[in-house]
Amino acid sequence: EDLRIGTQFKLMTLDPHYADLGENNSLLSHIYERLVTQDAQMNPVPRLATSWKRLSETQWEFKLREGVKFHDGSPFTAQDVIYSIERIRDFLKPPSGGYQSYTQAIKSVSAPDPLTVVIETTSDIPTLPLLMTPIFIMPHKADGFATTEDLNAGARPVGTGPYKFKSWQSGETLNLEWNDAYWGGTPAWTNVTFRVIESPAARVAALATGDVDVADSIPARDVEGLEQRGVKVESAAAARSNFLQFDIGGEKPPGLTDKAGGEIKNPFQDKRVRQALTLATDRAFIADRILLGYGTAASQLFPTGLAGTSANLKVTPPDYEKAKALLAEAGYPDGFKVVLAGPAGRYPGDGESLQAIAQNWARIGVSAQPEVAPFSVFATKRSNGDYPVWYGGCSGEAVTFCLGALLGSSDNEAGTGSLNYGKYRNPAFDEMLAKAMAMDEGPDRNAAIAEATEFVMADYPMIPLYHFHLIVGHGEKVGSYAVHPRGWTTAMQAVPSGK
Amino acid sequence: MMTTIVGRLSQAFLLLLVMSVIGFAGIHSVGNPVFNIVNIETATAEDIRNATIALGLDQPLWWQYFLFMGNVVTGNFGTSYIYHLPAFSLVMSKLPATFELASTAMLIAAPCGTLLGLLAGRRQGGLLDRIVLNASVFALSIPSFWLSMMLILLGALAMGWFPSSGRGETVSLLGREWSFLTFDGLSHLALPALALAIPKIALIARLARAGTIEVESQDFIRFCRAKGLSARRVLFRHTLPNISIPIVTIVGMQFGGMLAFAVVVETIFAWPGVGKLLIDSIQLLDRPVVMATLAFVAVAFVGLNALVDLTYAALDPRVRLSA
Amino acid sequence: MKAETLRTLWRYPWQHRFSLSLVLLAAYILLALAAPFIAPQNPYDPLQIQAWEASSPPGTVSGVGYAYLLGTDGLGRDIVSTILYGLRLSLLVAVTSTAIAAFIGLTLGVSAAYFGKWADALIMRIVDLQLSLPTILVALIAIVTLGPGVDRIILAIVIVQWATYARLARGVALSEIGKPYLDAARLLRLPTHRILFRHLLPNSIAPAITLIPIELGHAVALEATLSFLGLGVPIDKPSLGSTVANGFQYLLTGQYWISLFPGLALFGLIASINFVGEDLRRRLDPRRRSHGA
Amino acid sequence: MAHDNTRDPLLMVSNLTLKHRTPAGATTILHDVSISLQRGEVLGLIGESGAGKSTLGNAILGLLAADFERTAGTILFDGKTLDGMDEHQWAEIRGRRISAIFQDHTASLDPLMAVGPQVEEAILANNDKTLRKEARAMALDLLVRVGIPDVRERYDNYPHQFSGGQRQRIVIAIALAGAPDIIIADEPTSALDATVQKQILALLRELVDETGVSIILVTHDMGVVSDITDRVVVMRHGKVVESGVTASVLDAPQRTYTRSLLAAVPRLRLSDSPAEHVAETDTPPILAARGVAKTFSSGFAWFRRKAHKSALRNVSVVLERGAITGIVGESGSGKSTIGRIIAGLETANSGNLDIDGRRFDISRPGRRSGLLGEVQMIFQDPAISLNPRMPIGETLRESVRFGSRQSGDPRQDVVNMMDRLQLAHSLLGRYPHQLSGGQKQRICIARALLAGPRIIVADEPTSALDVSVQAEIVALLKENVAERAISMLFISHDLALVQALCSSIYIFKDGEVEDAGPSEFIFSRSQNPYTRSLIDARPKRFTH
Ligand SMILES: Nc1ncnc2c1ncn2[C@@H]1O[C@H](COP(=O)(O)OP(=O)(O)OP(=O)(O)O)[C@@H](O)[C@H]1O
Ligand SMILES: Nc1ncnc2c1ncn2[C@@H]1O[C@H](COP(=O)(O)OP(=O)(O)OP(=O)(O)O)[C@@H](O)[C@H]1O
Ligand SMILES: [Mg+2]
Ligand SMILES: [Mg+2]
Repeated sequence: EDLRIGTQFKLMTLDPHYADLGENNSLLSHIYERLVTQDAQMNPVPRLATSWKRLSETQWEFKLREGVKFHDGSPFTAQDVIYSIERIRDFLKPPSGGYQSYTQAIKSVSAPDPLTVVIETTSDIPTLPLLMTPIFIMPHKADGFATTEDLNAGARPVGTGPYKFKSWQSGETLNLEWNDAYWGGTPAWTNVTFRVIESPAARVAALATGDVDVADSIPARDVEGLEQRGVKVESAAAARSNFLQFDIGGEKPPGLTDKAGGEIKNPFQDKRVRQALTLATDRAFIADRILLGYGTAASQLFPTGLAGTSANLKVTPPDYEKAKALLAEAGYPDGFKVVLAGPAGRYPGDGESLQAIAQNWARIGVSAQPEVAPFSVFATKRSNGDYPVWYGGCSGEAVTFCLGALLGSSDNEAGTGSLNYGKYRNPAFDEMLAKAMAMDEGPDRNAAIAEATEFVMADYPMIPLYHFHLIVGHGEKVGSYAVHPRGWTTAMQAVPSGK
Repeated sequence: MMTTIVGRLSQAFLLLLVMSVIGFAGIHSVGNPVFNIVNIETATAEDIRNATIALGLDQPLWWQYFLFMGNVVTGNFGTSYIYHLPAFSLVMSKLPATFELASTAMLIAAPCGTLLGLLAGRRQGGLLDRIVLNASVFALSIPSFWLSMMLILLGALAMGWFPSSGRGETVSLLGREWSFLTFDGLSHLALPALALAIPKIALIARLARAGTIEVESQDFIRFCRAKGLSARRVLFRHTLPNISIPIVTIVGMQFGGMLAFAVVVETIFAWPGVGKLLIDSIQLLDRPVVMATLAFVAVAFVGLNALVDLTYAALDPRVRLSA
Repeated sequence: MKAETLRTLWRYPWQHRFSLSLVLLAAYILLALAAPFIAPQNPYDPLQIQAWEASSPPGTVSGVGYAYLLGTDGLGRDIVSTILYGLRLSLLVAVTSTAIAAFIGLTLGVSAAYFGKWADALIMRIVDLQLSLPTILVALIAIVTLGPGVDRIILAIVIVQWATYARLARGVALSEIGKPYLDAARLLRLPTHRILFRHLLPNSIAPAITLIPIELGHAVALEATLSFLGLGVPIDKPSLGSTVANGFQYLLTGQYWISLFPGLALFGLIASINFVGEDLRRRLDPRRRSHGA
Repeated sequence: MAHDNTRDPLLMVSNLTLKHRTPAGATTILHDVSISLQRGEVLGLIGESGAGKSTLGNAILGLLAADFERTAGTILFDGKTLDGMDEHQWAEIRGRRISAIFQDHTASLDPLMAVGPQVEEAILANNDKTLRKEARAMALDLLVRVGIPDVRERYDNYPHQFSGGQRQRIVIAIALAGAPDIIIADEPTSALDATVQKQILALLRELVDETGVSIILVTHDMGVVSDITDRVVVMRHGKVVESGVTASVLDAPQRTYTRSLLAAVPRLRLSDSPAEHVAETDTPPILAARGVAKTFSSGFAWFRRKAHKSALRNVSVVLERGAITGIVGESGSGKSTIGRIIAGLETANSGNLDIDGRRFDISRPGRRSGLLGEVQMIFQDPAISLNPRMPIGETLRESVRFGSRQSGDPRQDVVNMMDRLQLAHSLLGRYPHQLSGGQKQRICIARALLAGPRIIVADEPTSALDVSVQAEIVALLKENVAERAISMLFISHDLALVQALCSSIYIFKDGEVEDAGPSEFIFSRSQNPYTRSLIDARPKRFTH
């Protein structure tokens, strides 16, 4: 049977290693497969690799699946893994971006036998399997690495995935047909058509009229109407969070004054101020009213329950009295004026949240001026340090990434602090996190991460706001659809209703 | 005549040059494209730096411009930061969709609008006039995203006559994919074309109506009546040419506008056109694509407006053209 | 303006059919001016907003006393108040920008036609340039380089809109240029501005006048679009246009009031401006009385 | 011609009263007007400018503006009323039963349609069985009959490419196209020189005799009235003052108004009695145009082949200081063209122009050569030379303010001028289209005079004026010339008027000066055959 999917993700390139964007990953995962993927709890699970084990501090061995064939009939071997990793590490030049960070630490890849790969890293990387989850395996070519241009120029992309490439139109459509020789059994759908429909309203309409069988990123407000029309809707909290970040490093950040407009010292350097603002932020309101319940109020960076999260962190209801008292204690009894910046319409509920927060903060005397800008303007200004407080988002293959990027001190070696625009520094936390990350996969490691999280959140370095839910709707043809917290939209997640 | 053409061409060339400076400096002033190229949520600082260097964005602006223009001279607008496709061919690949949508909309709007305007203006205050006036106010006051949604609600959701979005089946002609050649494609074309056409109908009808009222009161129209011409002939052979200069002007401009800026409709109907590409590229600061699109749009407008100017001279023998 | 014109304008509503649209427009302006005094809530003041009363349907009585006649939006702002306050901004932005754009456009358009040659070429190429520059880019550049602000939005809209008037007026003026009444004006060696503004312009702007109320509507929509992208008025001080644009998402949901009422208000505003514009056009046309069949 | 007045008239207007409504109130334009027209009869309609003659014509054709209201009266055509007809029925009447020649001939032609097709479509509209091909042949024929030169070449020219008189004849051709029963001819020959006028009148007469068409001929030219009409109706102030058989009205007018009207008719003196004369002086002429040549190129330069039309060939005109020099000649001979060149509104291909000792380069546009504004002009087509969107009052005040740049009270000057021109002050608030033909023409005269120029080119300034107003204007012009030292080029086809005003005269023919000399020489002694034919073509009655 044929499946038509309306997606907000526009496929921009056929090079699976070009840009690490959900857009590309989602659609290309039909054609290409990874050695390892993640389950709904974000734990690594086997795919093209059947098992892996750590040979030493810096050596990992992956056993490859037998009998896997590429769409062109050639067998899948260790050579292909080596080729793919080396292509990312050595061949692709920026701006093709994002993937290098996964291969950076890989010193060499070797193949003791055709179905075994040994990866040697420069340092001790306990989460190497996780680092393999974004990497698509391409068939190796004898005559050097394939260029992005070649791949885009219509040479059929060939992978091991359950669906074969038929045709595409950059940013418009992607047509796939099933790979009946798929190692994991015959795929459920004969033909799959992806149609890029970026406007949410149009996606909803297309789903409602039956123009498509599945549509992703359904706005929460449309769920009710869709259900009335007999469309089924599934959702899951995304492995990500949206939050407010403070400029903590700057002495006198722009956009921050006292009530009369006079200059003041950066109040966010005082933990009590940060705590007060956290206390004054009504996260439940945002989750319930702005996201209409399709959001979970956040107390940490990934939804509670996912690997590495803490069960002890709770979202407390706002306490304006206490917040006021804390502010006064910190020397701001009258509050202050601050610009509350954010991107316009990049995340569900971004602009509205800023306004709701401004309303909240007004009650403790902090007058916040929400200021939204197109994302590119926002991002540039944020990295220039033009904002005192801003709204941001983080996602990744594991919560450790976000912890390190957002709250870790800026450190290129460790790869932390890349999103720490506010220059928050907490050496104790840095150390705890580093320690936890050096541990092997497993409950201990997760507990250590949770502990580090609890520790750092007690310093109120940021205000986690919410984890929005990914909402997918589907018509009658589809019996069920498993929403993945990473936000991928694939035909593999859709189960035909007959089965 | 030769000098006129040469004059026009050199003016167009200058215009493109100015355009390129504005586009280049404009994009630069807005922000750093790198943040849109790498996944800002997962990229490291080094990723960002590498990408910046790789794109040459660390160079001084004038040098970047110089390099860019050097490439443009050889017909190369560069590679899209986002799509990693040659920018110019990316724009060209959107052209058929845009062109058929804009043309269909204009082919509906221009005759309908003119006809309605003529008939309404001929009997100012009459029933048809009042209907046209009120309906046009309605059509012009309603935001285009509302109108598009209404059309989807009505034509697709409630009635199920037309598909709600997309281009439908296409056929290859002259090496490009066209929808207007298949029935399925046409039915996909219907709603977006209507969404574009309705405000244009109203606009043109208003212009035509105002012109008709003005022209119909003139002596030569009275004389046409005295000559015994039928009402229809007066309307179409005398009134129409005399109101056509503003209409031609607007049709030209609106057509250009639809080619380049029909963003809302293209977005809501998921119609893969130039307008959407341009807006996206601007928002993503995909400079090569923005520049290539701007060049296309400028050429389109210069061409259309030159055509409109020629039409003036063909319509009105009193109009003299300067270069 | 000439006394005759003023008199006809003044006399019009009372002498002819009572002009509903004029009254409506006047009411809009009054409401906009009086917004701070009559609105039950100041929707721009976060302290007056009861967030927990967000998305209340019309008629809900607020915890602090007044009734939300038209309900509240997703953030708890009273729709009535939002409309009233938004009206002020929308009117300000739309009217100012349209007036400036029309003035500049018409002047440049007829000048181009009148002076011809290189002046025409120059002005018309600028028009071409302007027409091919996307609004968003113009707005982005204006707002990024000059900073946000209502005047910047007005500027952006003016930059976007003047070209249409210019081209339209030029086209008509071109065919007007050769007429003897202009020869007569030239013979009198009238100052150029007088020839342009008193002779050429009035005879070339009939189509453009039709355009003005339409462009006014566009200006409102444009401002809303810019706001939607974060390039317009601050999001917590929504204009009428941006209220509608934001509420648009709720159109298909049960919370129809968030978008519907502001939409109706906006529609009424644009419609009344259009009708008043139409009346004006008729008033100002000396030959307005059509010859009978 | 004898008429059987007992037969039912073809057209009968009885007790027609028309009001014009404005927000300020209603004015009566026609008051209790009754006329009747027999088959094959030519009815002259004469009277004061603004009397309501054109309005009456429009009323008959049902072409009045919507703000006119008929408060009383009936119009019967062929025994049936024309009231309450829809447009379809009117189309059956207009053109093929009753056709019209409008007074404002230029404004009557569609500026965007070539003239040939405009005639053609009238033929097609009114002759059901005619084919396109035949229509074209018929149109060509009609245009030849009304005396358009080079018809074949000019068939596809646009109205603005013709001279005033040619346009008028095109309008006449259109009116004849439907072979109607009645032609309402509103000043059909006002822009025509005597020979062409004679030709046109002969054509009309021929039609009357051959086809039995009836004509209502509105005119102020008493010569025409006496030559061609069977009966006349005299109108004034919207009322019929007098009516009767032409000869008896002209010979024995009953009413004072008619008498004064007839008395005011300028007569051409062919005797030697010298006209008053400006003394020949040795002062250099104020204006001298020498060797002027002008070629018009027509056709759309980009698409079509250019056609060249030579309008002036080596023309020289000299204007003495403080004198009125007449230019008379064939319609289409280049009179307006030389006037426009002198005023700086048109470029010449060659030739030069001296004004007051200063030389101007007339091959360049007036704006550049500085010529523009040195000379004021009274345009031939008053209907289109007034700004349609400017009230009359402002037009005139503007002229005072910017023309002479005197520091006086423009308002007072304007009011005085209105009085001199016998125009009601109430006209000041009106727009051009609300005036009668003669009123517009007088406004144009006023505009030129109020500008206080040194030189005026007057292009047929009195063609739409009745003789009594004309007499007043002549006096006014003379006065201005004398008092304010204005020099004037007076383009006219009215020989009597030219004789009364001008000290010297140029006779134009076919783009060249055919004859020239002092006034009395031209009228009395010139042996030039064309000059003689012009003079001879004058209707005899008012020639002495
Ligand atoms: N559209 C109009 N609105 C108001 N008044 C008008 C209009 N048309 C004509 N009039 C007035 O009606 C009167 C009669 O005008 P009409 O044109 O019939 O005069 P006429 O006898 O043809 O004069 P002329 O010989 O000057 O052409 C004039 O006083 C004129 O000012
Ligand atoms: N713009 C033009 N293009 C082409 N031919 C023209 C143009 N203007 C005038 N002509 C021609 O030039 C000749 C002279 O025209 P002009 O108007 O000077 O005649 P005129 O002597 O004033 O005639 P009339 O007495 O009929 O007004 C005519 O044959 C006319 O057709
Ligand atoms: Mg008249
Ligand atoms: Mg002439």
